[in-house]
Amino acid sequence: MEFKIENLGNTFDAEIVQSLGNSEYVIKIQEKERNLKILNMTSNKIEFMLDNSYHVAKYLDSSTAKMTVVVDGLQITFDKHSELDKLVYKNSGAESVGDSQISLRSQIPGRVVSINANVGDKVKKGDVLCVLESMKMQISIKSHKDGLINSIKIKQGASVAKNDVMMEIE
Amino acid sequence: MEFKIENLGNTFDAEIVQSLGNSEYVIKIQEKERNLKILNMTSNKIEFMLDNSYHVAKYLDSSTAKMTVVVDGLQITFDKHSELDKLVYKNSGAESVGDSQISLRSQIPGRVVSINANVGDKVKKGDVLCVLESMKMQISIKSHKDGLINSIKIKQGASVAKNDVMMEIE
Amino acid sequence: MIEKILIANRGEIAIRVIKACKTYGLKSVAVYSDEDVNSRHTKMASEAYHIGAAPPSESYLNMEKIIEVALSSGADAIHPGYGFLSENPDFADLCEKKKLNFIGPNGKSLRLCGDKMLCKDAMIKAKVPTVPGSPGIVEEVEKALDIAHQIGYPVLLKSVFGGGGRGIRLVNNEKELREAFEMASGESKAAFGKSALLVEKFLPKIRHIEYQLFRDKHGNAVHAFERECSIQRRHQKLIEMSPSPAVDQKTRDEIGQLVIKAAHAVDYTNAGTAEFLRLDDGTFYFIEINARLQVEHPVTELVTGLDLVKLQIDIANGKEIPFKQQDLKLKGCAIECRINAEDTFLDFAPSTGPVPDVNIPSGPGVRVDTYLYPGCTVSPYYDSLMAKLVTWGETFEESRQKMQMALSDFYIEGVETSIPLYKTILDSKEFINGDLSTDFLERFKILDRLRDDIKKEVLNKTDAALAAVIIHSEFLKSRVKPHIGSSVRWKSQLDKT
Amino acid sequence: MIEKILIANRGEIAIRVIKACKTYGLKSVAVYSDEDVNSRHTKMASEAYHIGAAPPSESYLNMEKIIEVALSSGADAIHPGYGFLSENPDFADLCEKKKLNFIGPNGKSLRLCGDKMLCKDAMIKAKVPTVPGSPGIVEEVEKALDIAHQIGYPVLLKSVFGGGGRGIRLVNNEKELREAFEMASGESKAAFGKSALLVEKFLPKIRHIEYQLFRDKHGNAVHAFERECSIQRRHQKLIEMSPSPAVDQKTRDEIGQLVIKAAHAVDYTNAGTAEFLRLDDGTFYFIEINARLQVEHPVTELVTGLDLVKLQIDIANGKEIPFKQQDLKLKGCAIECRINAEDTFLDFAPSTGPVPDVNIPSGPGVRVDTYLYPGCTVSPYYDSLMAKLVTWGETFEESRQKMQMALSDFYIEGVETSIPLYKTILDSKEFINGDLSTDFLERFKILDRLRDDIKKEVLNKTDAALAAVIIHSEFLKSRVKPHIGSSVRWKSQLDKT
Repeated sequence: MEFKIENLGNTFDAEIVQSLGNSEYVIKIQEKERNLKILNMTSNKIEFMLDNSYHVAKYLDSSTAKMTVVVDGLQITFDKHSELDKLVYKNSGAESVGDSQISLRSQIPGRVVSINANVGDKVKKGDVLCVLESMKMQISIKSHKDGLINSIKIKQGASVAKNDVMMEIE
Repeated sequence: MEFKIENLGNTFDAEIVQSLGNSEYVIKIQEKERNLKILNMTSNKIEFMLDNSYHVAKYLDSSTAKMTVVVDGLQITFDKHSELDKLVYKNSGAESVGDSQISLRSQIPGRVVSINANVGDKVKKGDVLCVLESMKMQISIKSHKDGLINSIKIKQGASVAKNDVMMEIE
Repeated sequence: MIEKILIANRGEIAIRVIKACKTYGLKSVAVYSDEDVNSRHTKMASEAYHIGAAPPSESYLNMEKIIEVALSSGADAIHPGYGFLSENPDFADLCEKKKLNFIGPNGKSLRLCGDKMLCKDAMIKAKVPTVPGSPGIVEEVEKALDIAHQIGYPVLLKSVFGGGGRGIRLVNNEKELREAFEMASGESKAAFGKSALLVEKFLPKIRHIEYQLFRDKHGNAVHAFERECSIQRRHQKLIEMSPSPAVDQKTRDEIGQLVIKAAHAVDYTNAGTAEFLRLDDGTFYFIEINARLQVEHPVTELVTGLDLVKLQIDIANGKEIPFKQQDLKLKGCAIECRINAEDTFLDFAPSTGPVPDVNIPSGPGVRVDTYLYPGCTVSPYYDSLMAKLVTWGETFEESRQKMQMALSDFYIEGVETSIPLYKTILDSKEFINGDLSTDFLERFKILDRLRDDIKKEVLNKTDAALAAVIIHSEFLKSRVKPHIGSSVRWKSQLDKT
Repeated sequence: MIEKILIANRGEIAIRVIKACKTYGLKSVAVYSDEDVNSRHTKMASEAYHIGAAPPSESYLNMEKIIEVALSSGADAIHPGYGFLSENPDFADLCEKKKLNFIGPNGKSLRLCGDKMLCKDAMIKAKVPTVPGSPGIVEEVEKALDIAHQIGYPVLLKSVFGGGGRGIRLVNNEKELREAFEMASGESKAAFGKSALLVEKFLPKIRHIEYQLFRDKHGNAVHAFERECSIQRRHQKLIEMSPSPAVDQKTRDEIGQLVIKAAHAVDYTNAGTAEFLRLDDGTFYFIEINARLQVEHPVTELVTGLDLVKLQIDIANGKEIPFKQQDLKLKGCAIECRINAEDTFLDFAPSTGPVPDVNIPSGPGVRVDTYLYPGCTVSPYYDSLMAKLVTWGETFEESRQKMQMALSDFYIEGVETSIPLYKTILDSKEFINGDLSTDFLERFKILDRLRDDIKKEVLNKTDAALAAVIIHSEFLKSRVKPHIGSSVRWKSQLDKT
């Protein structure tokens, strides 16, 4: 993946290469392989050793376009953090199932941040219908097909589980 | 209510006399009225002002017979803390409804600590059928009638909401 | 003898005084506004009383209410801290009237210290050098020209009625002075019905050096050496230290003697501070007395071993100062950084709000006076000082290194702080060389350097940040679909914690 | 010059050394066992390496593994802390062989200090007084009787092979000595195939007083005054202080001169401690040298202003001690309480487990060296020292009062601690009067007083505890049935937080 630090302008490459088990991973940062061992992890904080040096990072609220972490007390904001909404979109049926599927299901457990459509609205495939928050990340949920919104099963502020039906589009 | 401190042997009287609103109360300790104002409260911790002096108390795991608090860093254990299980028993229908009611409902939200009966057991009114934990307190749940246990709806370790049916006794 | 002290203040200084009370077996009474129900000072004191709404005028400046609480709670003394009512002569008088021991100078002395012109006058009589200029108000332009000629251009023309930087004009020669005098005089008459102008020598590059002093009710006075407080922003101190790199032992003693004179001249009692300007040529000019315990008093405590609050209480009790001038020794070096909630890059604008998490540094030679705790709030109603970080070392360099270590360990979540600025200052060769002045930040373009330092620090932490981000991202993906081998493990990692 | 130090230790002392590294711009390498993955020293160091399982023999005592990590991580020096490998001459030799700078004495000196008989011999040659008794092993009972006659009864008969209190017999006269000699001799022959007995004067009531010393590689030696460590339990120190109430300036200097002699006698290098027993008549007897940084070194740091770890590094770097004996001054008074995880009433048995919450005291003159943080664990594998609480005051009384304040602010959830015991000791008139001895706890029945103090404290807090309990109880009832007026409010109180 590619990352850009907001106030530096530089672009960095980073990816997970291999899982070694026992919470240890080989990752690659700027073409260099590093060892990463997770000591503790919660939904908004991670403690880890990177090549035998300890770091603690806190995840602040983020959108899919930006990601802010406080690492060892220093706040760093990355642009274009991940391809997560694309993945969510893909899994929602947009590619595989097509128009036959009525239900727009949640591909991820989370909290409903906002609902951007009403019953009766005409929507196009790829329109953002609502935004979920999961692990301090905001993820846009897009329509998997063209159609008319038949019903909305979610409420703003409520939690949805993975695979919950959020809307029905016909 | 009467309280006895374990390692002192002394007995003390304390009760709530009046609610003044705004989280303030008049309480009576050993015949003396005192003002109590709650600053913060969670299920295992309370911060309050007692007559203009601040205190913080933590509730440690307790049974209905004993109650341990850490007040301003000092651990104190009380005997015979409250009449809570009597109250729970009374509300379960033991006095008001009588034998006609089949369901033993939870009078309190909590977690199931233990189940002391099996389907098919013959039980008598007042037998302890299970133990719930709520707010760091263990509360014995007694049968509200004589009868045969028809079904058990709860599992050890699971949570029950107030009014959930826990067992059916016919 | 004092047995129960009401602390008419909040924040770190209230906590400092409450701790002294606890240490010396005295009862403490805190007062708090609506905003401070959950503040540490409220919780730490033996007793705490609510005194009003958040704005200071309705609580911490409400003299009658505070006196009422003191009397009803059975306090026998009031410690005013700094700011709020600490230098208010009417409050000191009111305390005296109600037989409450005000831990500070009496009303008369406070009045004298508070009136810059009266105070300057007293100093001139006591032969304590003050900034050259007119001894009082100048009414005629010819008189102003005479004085300017005597003291030399450039001079400042100051309106008595203008506060802070307002109503101050810099003039470089006779012509400018004539024009400025006329204009200022006219403005003043239009605004206040009368004109009151002062002429004072303009001092372009100065150090701010102050002396800690004590004077007891028996007339004994001692000083506890100097503090250099030249590093400032918007005329407020940021970093203080003792000793000053610009003061040698001979100067220390000489100016110390002036400080004793100054204390006598205003019949001062209790702990106070005599402030001086120092020019590059070594000249010292007295400017004012701060008639209270100073924010930066820990600096003096660390180099002398004195407990200034204890000494304040002893003096208020009528005791004699328990040592002589020659018993005091300045040992090692102490530096204080004022940890403010402010945005350095927004012209030091206050930054307020909840502080979910805090890490307070510690270690040998590190002292932190603070009201911070995880989950506290920085209130917009009061000043921006959250903590005082003070380090002591045998030498300046040791103290500076400890400060750098402590600054890098200090973490305050949720608000902007002056910590990064201090790292840059402490790291600068000019600070290391002791080349200090009140225009230090501008003179050495410190904010530009700060920007560079932050970039460097971000680069240093980039690898760790990227590692954290890709782990986060993978974990999120694993929630969407268990399509990578590691996903189950992620889940269990989370469940464990 | 040392640039990167591996710290072959854990807990508070590892943190102490890592902070020194951070302060003075050196890199630090931590090592950790399975048990210490989440320990603070692991997280604070520049780098951290896993070295083995929880038992010390598989990790912190594993010389080869530690040397391997030092070499592979590029460390150029090893700080051993105290305990573990710190006084192991083989480890010091191994470091030397691998060209790692061992921060402590060399192997030869460690061997000499570690062998009590060789060390005593060296001291007798250097005219440092030791406890009267046989100069070496006594093989004949007649010889033992001679020595006992010379030094006077009662005497102790000690087996060289018995450790601690084992194999020590108290004899009061000739008859008892004859019997005991025969028995001990027989036992020793049966167990070890040979007999090795010592005769030593029995000292009934003693103080434990020790001196901090430094000696550099150029042969310069200084001492940094005494620490009194008489308050002990089961032969382990609980409270240490400097100065000792039993040492005046003349004695301080005289014994200090002996300490210098002792350091030379064993060709000591780096920081160490010479331990003495002091009798009520003022006699001092040397007992041993602790050839490492001592647990209680902060006491000396606070009264001298020295940074002992920095000095250790400087000496290891081959620098000369940067001051002379006469430059050192003992200022004020420092007291240290060792905050142990132990149950005072269960014969000081260790108390281990998770520590969900901690409050670490702070304030002027308060220093805490600790590995505790909320959520940490006290491991059963290592010693019970969780924290060192040290206070400094201008006088003993000020230091004592600060200690009382800090003890009452120290809160450690989940394990039993020695804090209540210290409150009782610090409060006792015997401690205040400086009437100290190694049998202080028994002599003044401190544990009985502690029981009383705890009862008093419980009574003081009863009202607050009752208030908390009835609120809790009412809230619980309100969950059962909203039958009292306040129940809805209770609910909302909870929801808010």
